[in-house]
This record gives sequence, C-alpha cells and structure tokens, in this order.
Amino acid sequence: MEMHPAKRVSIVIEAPLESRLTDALNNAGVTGYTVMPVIGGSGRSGQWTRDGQVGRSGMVNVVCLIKPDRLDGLLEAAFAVVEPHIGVVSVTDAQVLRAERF
Amino acid sequence: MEMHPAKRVSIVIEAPLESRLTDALNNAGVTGYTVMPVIGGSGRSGQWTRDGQVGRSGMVNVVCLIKPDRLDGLLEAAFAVVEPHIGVVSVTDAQVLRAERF
Amino acid sequence: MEMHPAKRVSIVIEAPLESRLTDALNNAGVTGYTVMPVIGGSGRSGQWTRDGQVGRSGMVNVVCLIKPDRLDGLLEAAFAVVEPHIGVVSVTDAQVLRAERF
Amino acid sequence: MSSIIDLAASNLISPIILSFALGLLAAWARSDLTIPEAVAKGMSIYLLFAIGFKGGASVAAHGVDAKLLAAVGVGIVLSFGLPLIAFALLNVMTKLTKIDAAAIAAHYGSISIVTFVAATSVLEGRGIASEGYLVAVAAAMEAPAILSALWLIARNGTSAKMDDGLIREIMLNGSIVLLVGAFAIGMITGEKGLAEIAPFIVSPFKGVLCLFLLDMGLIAGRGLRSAKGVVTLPIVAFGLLMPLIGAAFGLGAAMLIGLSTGGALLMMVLSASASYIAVPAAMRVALPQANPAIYLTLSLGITFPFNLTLGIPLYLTVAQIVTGG
Amino acid sequence: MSSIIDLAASNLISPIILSFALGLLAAWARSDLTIPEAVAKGMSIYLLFAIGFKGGASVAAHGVDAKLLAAVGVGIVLSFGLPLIAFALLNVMTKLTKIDAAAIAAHYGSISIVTFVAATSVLEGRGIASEGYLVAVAAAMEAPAILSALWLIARNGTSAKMDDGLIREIMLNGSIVLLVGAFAIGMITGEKGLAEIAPFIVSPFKGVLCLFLLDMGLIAGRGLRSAKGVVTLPIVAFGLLMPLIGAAFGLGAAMLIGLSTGGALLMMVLSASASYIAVPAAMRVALPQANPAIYLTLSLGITFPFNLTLGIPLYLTVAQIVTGG
Amino acid sequence: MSSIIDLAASNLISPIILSFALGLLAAWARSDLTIPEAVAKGMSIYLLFAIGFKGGASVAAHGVDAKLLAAVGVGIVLSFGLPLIAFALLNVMTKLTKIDAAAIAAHYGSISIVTFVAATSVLEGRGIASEGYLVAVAAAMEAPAILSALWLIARNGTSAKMDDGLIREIMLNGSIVLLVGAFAIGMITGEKGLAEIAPFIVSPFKGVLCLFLLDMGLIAGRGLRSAKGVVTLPIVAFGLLMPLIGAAFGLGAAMLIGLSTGGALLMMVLSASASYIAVPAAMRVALPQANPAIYLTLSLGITFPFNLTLGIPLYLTVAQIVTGG
Ligand SMILES: Nc1ncnc2c1ncn2[C@@H]1O[C@H](COP(=O)(O)O)[C@@H](O)[C@H]1O
Ligand SMILES: Nc1ncnc2c1ncn2[C@@H]1O[C@H](COP(=O)(O)O)[C@@H](O)[C@H]1O
Ligand SMILES: Nc1ncnc2c1ncn2[C@@H]1O[C@H](COP(=O)(O)O)[C@@H](O)[C@H]1O
Ligand code: NA
Ligand code: NA
Ligand code: NA
Repeated sequence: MEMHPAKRVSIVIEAPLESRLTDALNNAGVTGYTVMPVIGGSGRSGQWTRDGQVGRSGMVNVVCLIKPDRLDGLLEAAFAVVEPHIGVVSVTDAQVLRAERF
Repeated sequence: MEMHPAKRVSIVIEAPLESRLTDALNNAGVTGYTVMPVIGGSGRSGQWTRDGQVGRSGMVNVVCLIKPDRLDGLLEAAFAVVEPHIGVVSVTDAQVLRAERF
Repeated sequence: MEMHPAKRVSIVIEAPLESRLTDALNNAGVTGYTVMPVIGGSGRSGQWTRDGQVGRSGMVNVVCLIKPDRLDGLLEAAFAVVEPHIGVVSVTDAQVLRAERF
Repeated sequence: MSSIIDLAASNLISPIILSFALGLLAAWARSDLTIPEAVAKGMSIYLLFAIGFKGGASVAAHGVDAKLLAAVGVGIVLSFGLPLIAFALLNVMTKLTKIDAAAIAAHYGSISIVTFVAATSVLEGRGIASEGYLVAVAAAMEAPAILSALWLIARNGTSAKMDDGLIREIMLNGSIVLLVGAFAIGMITGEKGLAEIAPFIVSPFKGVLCLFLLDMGLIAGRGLRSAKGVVTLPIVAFGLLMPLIGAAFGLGAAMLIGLSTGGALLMMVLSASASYIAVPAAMRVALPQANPAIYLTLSLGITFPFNLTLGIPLYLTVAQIVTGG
Repeated sequence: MSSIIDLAASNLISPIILSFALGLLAAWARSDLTIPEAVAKGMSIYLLFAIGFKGGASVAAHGVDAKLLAAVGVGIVLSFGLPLIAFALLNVMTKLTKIDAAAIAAHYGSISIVTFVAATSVLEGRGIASEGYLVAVAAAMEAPAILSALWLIARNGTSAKMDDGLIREIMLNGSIVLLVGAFAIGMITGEKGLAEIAPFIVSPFKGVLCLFLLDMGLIAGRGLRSAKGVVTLPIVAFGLLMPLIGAAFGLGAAMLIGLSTGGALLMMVLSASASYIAVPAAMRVALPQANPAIYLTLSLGITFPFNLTLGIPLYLTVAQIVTGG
Repeated sequence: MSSIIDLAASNLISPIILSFALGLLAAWARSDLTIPEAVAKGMSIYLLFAIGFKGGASVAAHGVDAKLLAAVGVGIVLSFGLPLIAFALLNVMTKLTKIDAAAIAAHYGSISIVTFVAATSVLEGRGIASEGYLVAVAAAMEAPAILSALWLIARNGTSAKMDDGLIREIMLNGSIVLLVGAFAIGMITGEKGLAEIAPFIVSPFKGVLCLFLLDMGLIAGRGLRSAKGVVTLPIVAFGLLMPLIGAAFGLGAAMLIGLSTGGALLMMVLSASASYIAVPAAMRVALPQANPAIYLTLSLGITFPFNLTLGIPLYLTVAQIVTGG
C-alpha cells in the first residue's frame, strides 16, 4: 500500500500541563494527536507510580504524527511548554497511510 | 545482542472495532499484537477524552511487530477494517530480539 | 531544534516482573524510563485482556530512551530478566531533545 | 396545569436533578471536574444490577402477570416502530443526510435506562406502584431499534456494515445481559434474596444515582459545548418533539395492555427516551459515516435533560388523568 | 443425604451463586459484559478489609482464644503439606510436567478468600457461629504453599527463580497485609470500632460479594473457553478430587484443635480451596515455564465453582455430623 | 493535660487513624498493597460530595446564619495571610530557595479536606455540634493561598508562570466545584434531600474514610521513604510548628466571629492543615522549578499525620477551654 513519510513525536509531560501542550500543538498547525496514559516512570526527578494517587498528578504521553517539514514548528511550540518542566521529547521516523490527513 | 529487522505497526482505532481489527490481523497471519489504552486525542472528527465516558466508546492503540516482508499483507487487512472509520495507521522501522517469534 | 540520536527500547513484560526489570535497567546505568499500561494482547501464549482481572496479572510496557552506545548493555540487562518469561523487546531509532539527560 | 408545574418544581429540586445540573454547570464553566471512566462504568453496572434485581423480585412477589409477555411484545413493536417515525420526522424537519437521520432514529427507538430509573424513583417518592416486569420490557426495547435503522438504510440504497458479529454484539450487549440476568436472579431468589442484599441495592441507590447523574451532566455539558456548530435549531426541535411523540405511543401501548398508572408512566418514559450507550457503540460499527457528535448531543444533551426535568412530571400528569390513577 | 441436597439446593439459589452463574453464562455466550479492572480491585480490597475487620472485632468480643495460635500453626502446616499431596496426586493422575504439577500444587496449599467469604455468609444465613480468628488462619495459609512448591521443584532438579525479593513479595503481598492489618484494627477497636463502620463493612457486604462473583464468573468462563485444549479430563478430575482431600485434612485439623461446627466448616473450606490471586503472580516470577492457562483454569474454573456450589453444603453437612453441631 | 492525652489516645485507636497507620506500615515494609487510582479518585469524589451536601443541609436546617459571610471572609483572609507567615518562617528556619519556600507556603494557606472530615467525625463521635457553613469556608480557603504564593515570588524578582488559564483552573478546580456544588444542593434540598440519600452519604461515610486514609497512608509512607535525602530536620520542624501557628490564627478568627466550640475546632483545623491536591497541581504549572518531593512530603507525610493524630485532640482541648464549651 502507498505509505507517506512522517515524523512521530512523543512527548511525556506532567498531566496538569496536558491542555497547555495540546493548545500549543494546535497553534503550531498540528492536525491531530493522541494522548496515552503513563503509569509510572523514573528520571532525574526520581521515581513515581500512578497507583493510589492523591496529590501527585502523574504524566501523560502525547503522540503526534506530522509531515516531516512541519517538525521544526512543532518542536519549537512543544519545547516552549516542556522546557521548564520535567518530561521527555523524542522523535521517530514513521510512515503513514492516508497522508491527506496530516 | 543479535537483533532482527522488523516493522512496528501502530493502529489507533475506535474501541468497538478492536475485535474486528484483531481478527483481521490474525487472519493476515500476524503472530501477536499488544493493545494499549488511549485516554484522549484530537483529529478531523474533533477532540475527545475518555474520562467519565458514558456512551462514547473511546479508542485503543493496537501495536504489532512483524517481519518486514509481511507488512503489505498486514496493512491491507488492517486497512479494510480501518478505512471507513476514524483512526490512524503508522509504521516504524524497528529491531527485535528473538526473531523466531514473529 | 537540535536533536540527538538515541535508541527507543520498548519492553512488554508481565506486571509481576516490572520491578525486577526496572532494577536491572537502573543497574545497567539507564537514566530514566517510562512505564505504560497494556490492556490486552496476543502472542504464542494466547490472548488475554485486562478487564475484570482477578488472578491474572497483565502486562506493562517499559519504554527507555538511551544513547545509542549504551544499547548493548541495556539489552543484555533486560534480556536476562525477560528471557525465561513471555514478553517482547523492540528497538527503534529515535532523536531526542535535551541530550544531556540521557 | 398547576399540578404539572408543582410536580415539575418539586421534581426539579430533588438531589438527583440538581446533581445533573451541577455537572452541566461545571462543564459549562470548563471546570476540570471529572469522574474516572472505571468509576462511571462501575456505577452503571451497579444501577443495572440493582434495577434488574428489584424488578425481578417484584415480579416474584406479585406473581408472573399474564401481561408480562404482552408488555414485552408491545415494547419490541415500539422499538421497531418508533425509528420509522423518527426517520420520517427528521427528513421533514431537518436537512440531515439519510445516514445521520437513520442513526438518530435508532437512538429514539431504543431506551435510556437512567431516565427509566429516575422515573422509578419519582414513583417511589410519591408511593405510586408499578409493574416490576417493565424492567424486562426495558431490556427488550434496547436492541430492535438498531435493526430497524439498518433496514431503513438498506431500503434507501446505502449499505450498512451488518454482520453476524454485530447482531450478536447488539443482542448480548453487556447492559442487556446484566439487566436481564439480574432480573432473572431477582425472580428466582424473590423477596428473600432481595432482603439479603437490600442494604446494597436499595438503600444507597438514590445516592449513587446522584453521582451518576453528576457524571452525565458533565458529559452532556461538554458534548453540548463542543457540538455548537453541528446541532442546528431544527435538530434541537426534533430532540424536544420526538420524546412527546414517543410518550404518546407509549401511553397508547400502556392502555392497550391495561397497565397501572405507574406502569403507564414507565412505558411512556421508555418510549420517550433515547439510548446513549448501546446504540452509539453499534452505530460506530454499522454506520461509521454517521456523525456521532449529532446523535450523542441530541440524545444526551437535549432529550435526556428534557425528559429528566419536564418530561417525567408531564408524562405522569397525563398518565394519571388518562388512567384515572 | 437429602439434607445435603436440600442444603445444596438452597445454596444454589442464593443471589451470590446465581451472580457467579450469570457471569459464567455471559462469558460462555461471548457477551462483552466486563467489570473494569480498577472496580474489581476496589471490590477485592473492600472484601478483604471487611472480612479482616469483622474477624478481629469478633476475637476482641470473645477474648483471645488459646486456640488461636494452635489454629494458625495447624493452618501453616496444612499450607506446607497439602502441596505435597497435590503434587503426588498430579504425578499419578496426569501427564503434566513436574513444573506444571508443582505450580498447581502451590495453588491448592494456599487459599481462596472468596470461597472463605461465601462459606461465612452461608454460616450467617443459618445462624451458625464460628471462630473469628480463622481470618488470621486464612492469612497465614496464603504463602507457605508457595515455598513448599519451590522446594518440590528444587528437589526434582529444576531450579526455580527464588530470590529475597520474591520471598518478601510473597509474605508482604497486598492481600495478606490488608487482611492481617484489618484483623488487627478490628481487634484493637473491637465492637465499638465495628459499630462505627458497620454500615459500610457489614450491611452492604453481601451485595458487593454478588458483583464480585459476577466478575469471577466472567473471568472463569472466559478462562474455561480459551483453555479447552489445555485442560484434559484427568486434570479436571484432579480439580474435583483435591478439594475433597483438602477438606478431609481440614476437618481432621479442626477436630484436633476442637473448633466449633462453623469453625470446622471454615477450616475445611480453607484447605479445600485453591488460590487464584497471590499464587499465580508468584508463579509467574518463580516458575515462568509453568503454563498459567492450566493452573488458573483449574483453580478458578473447576475448583472454585465446585466449592462454591456443591463443596460448601457438603462440607457443612459432614462438619455437622462429625462435630455433632 | 490528662484530658488531652485521653482524647489523643481514644482518637488514636479509632479505625480511621489505624487505617492510616496500616497504610504507613505497609508502605514502610514495601508491601505491594495499592489502591487503584480510579478507586482513590472515586472515594475522594464521594467524600467531597457527602461533606458538601451535609454542610448545606445543616445550613438549611439551622437557617442561613449571619455569620456565614463573616466566616467565609475571614477564611479568605487567613488563606491569603498564612502563606506570608509560612514563607517568613521557612526563610528563617531552613535553607530552602525562595521558590521552594513559596511553593510550600501556598500549601499551608490552603486546606486539607480529609483533615477537616476527620475532625468532623471526632466531633460527631463526641456529640459536639458545629456550624454547617464551615464547609463553604473550606472551599473558599482552597485557592487564595496560591495567589498569595505567586505574589511572594513576583515580589522576590522571580517570575512565576501565571496566566488566565491558571487562575480559572485554580478557581474552578474539580474539588472546589464539587464541594461548593454539593453544598448548594444540600442547602436547596435541605433535610428532605438529606433523608433521601442519607443511606449513601451518611451511614457508610466513616467506612469509606477508613479506606481512603489507608490509601493516604500508603502514599505518605512511600513519599517519606523516597524523600529521605531531601527533607532535612529543619524542614520537618517547620511541618510540625506551622500547623500550631495556623491553629492559633484559626482560633483567633473563630473567636472574632463567635463560632461554637465545634466550629472553632474546624476553623483551627482548616488553618492548621496543608493542601495536597489542588495546590501541588497548581505549583507544577506555576512554579515548575520548585521541588515537589519537598512540598508533598511536608504536607502529606509530616503535617497531615501530625494533625490527624495529635493535632485534632490538642486543638479540641484548646477550643473547649477557650470557648468554654
Ligand atoms: N531516558 C528516559 N526514557 C524514557 N522515559 C524517560 C527517560 N527519562 C525520563 N523519562 C520519563 O520522563 C519523566 C520525567 O523525567 P525527568 O524530567 O528526568 O525526571 C520520568 O518520570 C519518565 O516517565
Ligand atoms: N496526526 C495525528 N497524530 C496522532 N494521532 C492522531 C492524529 N490524527 C488523528 N489521530 C488520532 O486518531 C483519532 C481519530 O482521528 P480522526 O480520524 O482524524 O478524527 C484522534 O482522536 C487521535 O486520537
Ligand atoms: N508480534 C507482536 N507484536 C506486538 N506485541 C506482541 C507480539 N507478540 C507478542 N506480543 C505481546 O507480548 C505478549 C506475550 O507474547 P508471547 O510471549 O508471544 O505470548 C502478548 O500478549 C502481546 O502483548
Ligand atoms: Na425510546
Ligand atoms: Na487450600
Ligand atoms: Na491551612
């Protein structure tokens, strides 16, 4: 089947910032994203787990497929939100069906 | 360690279609898949979130690692299910341990 | 923005082994990882789903971004835990922002 | 007339309705208040189990009425028939495509179990009895409407994605199985069984219903906010008119089989209410081209609140006049 | 004999058993009815807390019996010993590998707290008293069987993956900690504490148990359906025979320490039942080569329903005859 | 003095406190006992709804007191003011950065609703009345402290990430909306509404609180274990001293507006307790540089258990002496 090159950007960020991040992505012209749950993790700011959470907000994973030429715009928008916070941004080469959607 | 090339196919699809998709994958000779939850997203059909769902069915992410030469068969099978529905299909190059499993 | 090459290792493993795996990763010098839920899947050991679980422990997906030169150490550590168990290990090429973190 | 207003007013200031209003308000103000999906599903399982069990126990107590079968049969006919009326009405009143119209029609032939439950608790509050087997009628009315809508589509030349899997899914839908199963358990174990678990399924029932309606308010409110562009005035008008038509047919059916005043109200409510669980999921599989924003907003954002607040008191007044109860 | 049948019949038509049957049926018919994982876990936390607290409060009310320690000791011995019998039996009756046999054996030395709870509510329904400290015995019997099975494996030349982490995990398993902790809280706060929270842990208990058993029925049913090829007739026979052997040993132990009729039943049930929470998780870590489909199906799909439906009435009749109660 | 000890002792052996202790212990022993996130959130929604509703119904029963507005006003002033004191104290007592100090200060101006609830149930246990509208005061005190802390930061030259979105999020935070909304529903439906849902929000309340505190114990225990390096002795000292200072101010405020003994206790508890839900989330957005391990450990691991065990009995004794109750 015909595939089209794309970039898959994955941003792990604290849950209270989710709407700020997705607003920034929308403003950067992103046409869609998918939010996936995270149940725990570890990094420079220590280890955490989501079970029985009271007062700890947890993290989410926002995944975004975009046309390669839009990558820079997206990263800049995302980075402005993520930069002062804990979280991780990674990018992978991908192929998508139905390119007209991205 | 010895790694073997593989394709990682990720299909985000509406939950009521999950079993139809996995049946199609099984029929296409796929040896395994992993289903991951999705808690929200945005696309051409608008924005949604899973919290407090009554009547909205949400989406799931079906991830499948396969030998590269099986990609076309899988995509055709998946596409037949996904095509009339909302959802996104992406493919990434990957490497797997224990190739005999795929 | 400046990106740095990295490897994205994804390990799907039974939940009771999660802490053994993350301990092994820490010992292998990994600086961070993210744990994501899995709600079902299928493989050589059959099909399963997480809903209404009593007595079945389910699986989790541990995702780890690392510098490419650390891949072998990580895989060996992970494989020692995963090998006798059911589960799948895959590796993807990725790019990360803020390389100093990995 | 003043009695309707009194009834509506006293209905409106019940904790149940106000909880729904709180949810609407919170959603409208864009508060981040949410009820976790698992908790919402847990509450709906609780409500279905409780309402089914109580219905069955009531049938066990009063004996299996000869009217039970008649009521189930009439319910099935209504569920098949109401979508045809809804479809015709939508074609006249709105500019929706045939597919969107059929998808909406399916919702109005099916039922909303929470509206049914709310009506039951209004009856209880007023000490009006009703036939326990109407729970079985509720279960019987969930699915036929879907087949009706798919037939409408086939007749109009578009083919819906019907397969054996879908029919089994519709008939063995979790909420139908739970409602019918709990009804059977209630019938078998009777008053004795009910007494054993009453502190779980009877006493806290209304309180759980409050939290559940809070969640429904949140969802309905968020849906209304994001569907502003999609749902036009004629569509809204349909969402207010169709329940009245449904209720009229329900009343006719109730008279036909000779239900009590309470039973007539419940039959009206079943006919007047629109599904928001089983049917939307089936539509995503069978009619993926139909726009879910429209049918969900109509059913959950317009018809559900209308029935909950004004519909039930209105139907009850009419039922009392007509049945002389 | 006829009294067993009467007892079994009246047991079978309780809401609890019928809820389990509904779950089995729904799974068998491939309905999509499911209970969210978080809700199922929440209910099991509720049941463990309630049963532990009530046991502790009952000990506080009746004074700490000298038999408490004896009963705990005997329970530990049973938990260590029963796997040896189960292992020998499996080697004779089936063609399973040593590893599969040992993994299954571990389950039968450990206990099923829900079977215990169901037996308790049968006793309550009949007004038969029992020793509150048997909850502590239940907790004490959860873990030793696992060590026993690992020892069997080591003796047979295969090495299991044993480490300090695993032993701590087994002993400090969430369900053991909660059961023992709630027992201690019940003992410390006594009848006064129980009175404070009785509307939460006593009144709605049976109703929650119904929904929990509905979920167990769904899981057992789905497990049975997908394990058709794996579980052979001799394995099924073991799953029906072993509880009887366990119950016989439990009865002997109860006589040895002089338990009441109700206490004897509970001791039999603990010995006859098989774990499906703590042990399976431990086996995935320690004996990953063992096939989970076999031990889960046996414990949850064969032995659990057998004990729930026929076992408990049978054990109670025997206990009544033997203890003269 | 001996009465404080008696009170503290009888407080310490309540099921509520012991459940918290069980959680702490289980976490300390590294048991894998956990309560699913969705269930924990469900319980907190239940508690907020119940406490809000009961407060509102009590106001409806006793008439809207002229003091209500005064109490809300004083609460807002305390919530703005206490962070200033906390900030000054932290600068003197510890070596924390201004940002960490401000983030901690925000927590102490806001409130812990579970501490409030625990104090309410101590009052109920002793038959001491209190003003129902203090629930509204609790809601009013949640947010101002956050603004106060951000002002402190701005004054100290660092800029916090303040935007309109954040202010709306803070004011329309789910727990505030639910508490205020349930309070309003309780006020509107009054004693009649309360009677309808009392079997849900009154009878099982204490039992739910036990499970919720078990979870809080687990989280506090795990937090304490992982924060060993971060939280120094002076910081701990602050976590014990600040509630006493807060309570003193709360008592003063209560005297000023002439609250009853029970009301004075609740006002002291609101002032003495520190937030662990609304404020931490706001701090992650507004002051991401502040270390969450410090403020969460202080609020949840030090101040919360202190108030729960020793604080409440102490404050009650003082309140009784001062108000002559
Ligand atoms: N190397 C990594 N690979 C995958 N996830 C990571 C990694 N480092 C950090 N994370 C995730 O990002 C969160 C915050 O990381 P940090 O900002 O380093 O504390 C962690 O809790 C993990 O969920
Ligand atoms: N560009 C994208 N990147 C990631 N996920 C997407 C993207 N577009 C759509 N999705 C996901 O697919 C769902 C349906 O998309 P759509 O069919 O465009 O409405 C959305 O709710 C998202 O979860
Ligand atoms: N080819 C595959 N692609 C994605 N996930 C897989 C694949 N094979 C197995 N898995 C996952 O790994 C689990 C165990 O696989 P197995 O060890 O083959 O039984 C499955 O339940 C799936 O969640
Ligand atoms: Na209808
Ligand atoms: Na046993
Ligand atoms: Na405070």
